[in-house]
Amino acid sequence: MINIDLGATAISVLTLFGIYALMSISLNLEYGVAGVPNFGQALFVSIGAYVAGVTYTRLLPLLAGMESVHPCGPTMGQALQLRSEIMATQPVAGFINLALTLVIAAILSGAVGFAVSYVTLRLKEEWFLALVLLVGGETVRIVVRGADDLICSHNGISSVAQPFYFLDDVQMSSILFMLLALALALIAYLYSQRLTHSPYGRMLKGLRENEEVTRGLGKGISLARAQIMLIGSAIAAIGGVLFALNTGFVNTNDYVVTLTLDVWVMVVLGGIGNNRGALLGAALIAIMDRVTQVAAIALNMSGSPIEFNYVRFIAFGIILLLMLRYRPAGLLPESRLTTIAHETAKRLTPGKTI
Amino acid sequence: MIKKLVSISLLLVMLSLLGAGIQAQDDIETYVLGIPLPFTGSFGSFGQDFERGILLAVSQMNAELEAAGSNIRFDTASADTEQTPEGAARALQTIAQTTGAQVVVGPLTTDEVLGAKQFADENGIVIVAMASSGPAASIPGDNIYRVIYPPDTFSSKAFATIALERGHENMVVLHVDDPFGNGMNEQFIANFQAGGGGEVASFGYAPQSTELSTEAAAVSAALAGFGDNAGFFCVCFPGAAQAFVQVAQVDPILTTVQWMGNEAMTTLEMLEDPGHAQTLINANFVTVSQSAASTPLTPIFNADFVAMFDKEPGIFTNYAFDAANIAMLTMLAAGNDGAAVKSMLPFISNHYIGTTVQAYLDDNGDQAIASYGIRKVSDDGTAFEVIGSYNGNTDTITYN
Amino acid sequence: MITVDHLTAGYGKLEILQDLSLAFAAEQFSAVLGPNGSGKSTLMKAIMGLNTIFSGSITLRTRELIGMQTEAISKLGIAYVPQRENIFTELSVLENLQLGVRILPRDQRENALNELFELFPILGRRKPQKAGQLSGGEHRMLAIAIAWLSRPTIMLLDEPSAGLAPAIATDVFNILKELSQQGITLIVVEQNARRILQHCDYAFVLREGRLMFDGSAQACLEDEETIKGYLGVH
Amino acid sequence: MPSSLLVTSLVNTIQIGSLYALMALGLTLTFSVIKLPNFAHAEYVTAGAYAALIISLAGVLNPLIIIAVAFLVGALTAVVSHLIVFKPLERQNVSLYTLILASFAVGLIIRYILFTIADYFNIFDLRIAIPLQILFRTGSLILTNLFAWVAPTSIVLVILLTLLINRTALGREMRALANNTILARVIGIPVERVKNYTWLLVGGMAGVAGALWGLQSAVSPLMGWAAIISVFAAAILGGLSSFPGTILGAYVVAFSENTIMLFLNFSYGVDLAYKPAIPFIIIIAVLLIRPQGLTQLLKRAGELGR
Repeated sequence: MINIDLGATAISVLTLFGIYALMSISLNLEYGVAGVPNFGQALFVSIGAYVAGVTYTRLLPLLAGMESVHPCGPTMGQALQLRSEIMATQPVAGFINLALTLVIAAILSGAVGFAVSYVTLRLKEEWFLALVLLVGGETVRIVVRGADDLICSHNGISSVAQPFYFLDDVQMSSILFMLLALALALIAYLYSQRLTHSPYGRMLKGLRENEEVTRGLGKGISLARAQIMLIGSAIAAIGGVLFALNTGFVNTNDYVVTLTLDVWVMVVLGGIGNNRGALLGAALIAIMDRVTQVAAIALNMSGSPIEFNYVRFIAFGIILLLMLRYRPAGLLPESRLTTIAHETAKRLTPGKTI
Repeated sequence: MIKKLVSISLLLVMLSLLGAGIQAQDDIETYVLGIPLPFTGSFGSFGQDFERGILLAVSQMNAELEAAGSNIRFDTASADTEQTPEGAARALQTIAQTTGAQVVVGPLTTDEVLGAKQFADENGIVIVAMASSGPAASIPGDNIYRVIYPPDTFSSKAFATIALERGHENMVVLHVDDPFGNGMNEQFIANFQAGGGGEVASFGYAPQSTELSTEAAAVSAALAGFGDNAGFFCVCFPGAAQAFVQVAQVDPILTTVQWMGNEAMTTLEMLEDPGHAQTLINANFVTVSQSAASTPLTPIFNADFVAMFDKEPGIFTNYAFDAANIAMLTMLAAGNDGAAVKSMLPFISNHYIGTTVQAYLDDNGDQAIASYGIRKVSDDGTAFEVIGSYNGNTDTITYN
Repeated sequence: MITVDHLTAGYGKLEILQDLSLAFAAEQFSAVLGPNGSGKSTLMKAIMGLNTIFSGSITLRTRELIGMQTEAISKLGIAYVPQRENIFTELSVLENLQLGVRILPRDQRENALNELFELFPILGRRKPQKAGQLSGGEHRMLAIAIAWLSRPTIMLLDEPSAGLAPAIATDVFNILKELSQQGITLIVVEQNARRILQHCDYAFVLREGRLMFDGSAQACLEDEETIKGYLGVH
Repeated sequence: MPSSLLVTSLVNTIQIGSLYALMALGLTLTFSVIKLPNFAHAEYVTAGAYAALIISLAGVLNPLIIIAVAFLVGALTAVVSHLIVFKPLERQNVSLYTLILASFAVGLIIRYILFTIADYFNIFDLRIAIPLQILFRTGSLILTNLFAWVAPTSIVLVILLTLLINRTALGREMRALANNTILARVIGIPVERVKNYTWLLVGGMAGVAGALWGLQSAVSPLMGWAAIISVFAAAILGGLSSFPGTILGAYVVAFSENTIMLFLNFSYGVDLAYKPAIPFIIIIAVLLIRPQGLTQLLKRAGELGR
């Protein structure tokens, strides 16, 4: 019997949209603006999640004076109880925890992104970076999976509760968390809009169109790209923190290639190079996920013999292919290159019939 | 503009789906049982099979309710966890927000159970998990009940006892490198050595492995290194187990030692290849499995399952069947209300006897009765047959 | 023979040739001249269907070429020697040549190759070598040879003498003359205007994608304004 | 590390390496001729394996027929995915990343179609059960008829493919297309036809690899997907362009996953579960340090040999 709770559904879908939006805005900056093919999105998201896994289980108890906190060991229950008490009685402590988590995640992931962008310079072909990042993400995952203490290896770490969890009213706490996700996504969106439309963003976009020029220009460009990677990775990690808080559980099995692909699909669906497109893509994926799940439930209940859960993936693949074929620029195509970018590209290729 | 687009499309979709829901008759009250399981991914076939077990339980229950003139009926809503923790959370959210389900049977693995935990706890939804046995989810006071399948602390002890009884001085363990495999391995080693056993060499294999020749070579070499009186214990999922036996059946060492294996290895597919079956017979392969502990209801369940789905139930399918029955009985008593179900479920469960054993829950909401069957391959190599039982609560083995 | 009519073409979103109209006559040796970026190479690629056409038409006799696949255009008897990347560097010289004759009927291939080695004796000696290891001059000969082997009626050559030592460039021009005498319609893009104008029959001068001059080679040579203004002094 | 283990692991290296070579050559061919890093390649392997499994369950146990059917089904899957998806996209001049994404989507679709089939017939984790015979036995070394099917079949196919590429007109045209696509079009090579043949070969070889994989292991909808990174590592060791380099790369990957992994396990206690990380590390190291792969190395060895 289908009986949809519209309010709760809207809250969950919008929360998911906010989290996805952070990821897609990040990738759009990296690939859409700077042309860096980041197929390691799951890696940067996971950095945020792992940081949340660590800080949310250790920070407050340590600050409160617990001598050693080992979340995978016997003192875990004690630490978590202490944390919960602090959060419930002193809301400020919860926010400090959240703020610190976001900052640490952003810095750590940004640093990795900055370093990675320099790897490009060493690669023979640009698309190799895609492969290095794809594979690098999996390697990190395997290493974290084997690391005993960080997030309790393959067991994962639970009770990474979202920051408003301790309010008595569940609905209120989930609304607040949704607002937090949307607010952070909005900030990221406004910031990346400003960045994209700055002369600097336009230059990068212009250069993205012409690879030979980019190579010729050397250092200045690689620094600019590295900066975009830093910002993009930081935003992805913030998305990762929220992703972890939303589930309340951090486990390496969530940060697999599929997550990266989902983010790519968001950007491609929305429109590469267009921040509004990234938002639209995130919204579509968040909605599509829910709609297909609901459709599967409805079909199942109506006694349909088809295994819709397989069909769901086949349909997803077909929709993606149709988009790539018939709307290759996405639903909201990037506006034509601005004059400045065009001029830059022209000026840099004097007399050359590209 | 985007926001508008989002909210409008959301609304449209919801409204159109709402239409489908208004067909329920007024005098009949329907309770929805959620089924969040991995239908895709490498455990997809398990998920499908479990779902069938639950559907069987629901259809039987509805028939009984109708016959008794009750106005309550059960319906199911399944969603795919995609075999990830976050996917499990999303599946649970969807089920709860789409159907108002207060109780779900599933998810499958401990990862997924923990992924769904926060949403369940916050929203008062009761998770009745049938096969998760990892210690990480043994948490008192939460909304997770792991009925039927006891934590691996018991079965690992059984395996250790058998190994010691067989006179193994040393053991080699091959285990899947996930919470289940690692947990089983660690507890097995502790129990084996506490009982006077010697050294144990363990090898983990990556969960996605489809080919285990490297692992088989390592196991064989380690066994050779231990010399006589060493035994082998495989904690493997069916696909990997097939791949392993395929290589091991011609290995000069592995074909001369005695084997034990976890429950997932005792699927009928394992015996489809006569060479594999013979290998397991020669190796004196035994398993300690909850599913073998049958009650008079077990054969009835098997027959009903075949009648409904025209295929044999899988190795764990009756756990799902029992878990679904416990969930439904509790809902009949407590109503369609998460909080009431949560408080009442241990009581109902403690008074339930199904196709496996009684489901008596401990303080963590986990199955506390550990009554296993010990099984081996029948002499003709076509089936697994029960040769004894293990009582985990008294730590005693009885052979037939 | 080839008529270009109101052609606007370029790359991606970039328009390089602007509303260009001109015609190459049959069995004539035509040169296309102009400064860097004037659209000479773009014109050749447009004929071969290798870039973006925004509007206009290109016809071979009466046949419309726009919209045809490059492979099909080459089957009509048009051979094109790009300025760079005009041989298969990873294949042997012989294999390069075998690819050149593949379009001919089976029984004529052997003959064509033998004839070729008379025209380009040096390539005969380099047969087993990897084409990427050839010297600049040999490389250019091979590129022309591959195109010639398909027995084309029209050959498009993009800067065949660029970057070669003067003596070798002379060899190249001699070969062009030889090809022209065989009755092949030649369309050659050249930087070295004075030099080519001594060999060719007809000249077109492009600048910024537009036609600035067309007339006989003689007329072009005498037109000092064109020479100085558009071609630079050589 | 015990010497018997060394021998076993080397036999495994030959066996697995030959299978990797079959798959990786196809990947290299797709990349150089079609210019596509095709992540759907994994699914041609799985499709071939399921075709083989289904006919073996239907009672056909002659390995030659099984292999032929797997070839056909793999080839069909590849050609269809080319005609329906990749060819139209190439026509539109989309970016490389769009093509990569499309190849993931194609992989997803084929994978879940196979899931649907496997679920319908309930054929998960089954082996292609041709009866096993022991052919040769000495000490710890045992060679079975499966080894005799898997390794030689792969090696023969690899040799045939190499001959086809180096000695035939079609092979010459494929290499021409790989070397310089524009010139190939310009001199009138029927590019589309050559591409169709390339896809046919690539898919067929992958399908056969799947069938052989299913002979010695178990068939599941995820088997190809699980092996794809190792296969990519092999192709990347070949610089994604050299056939001898790719074959060597396949054996290097198999050697690392078997012999080196076991050595690390026995000598330094590195858990076998880290095995999937080996191809990852190879890929990252090669791309960062020696993007040309083993090609230069092979060339130098060739020059020394002269």
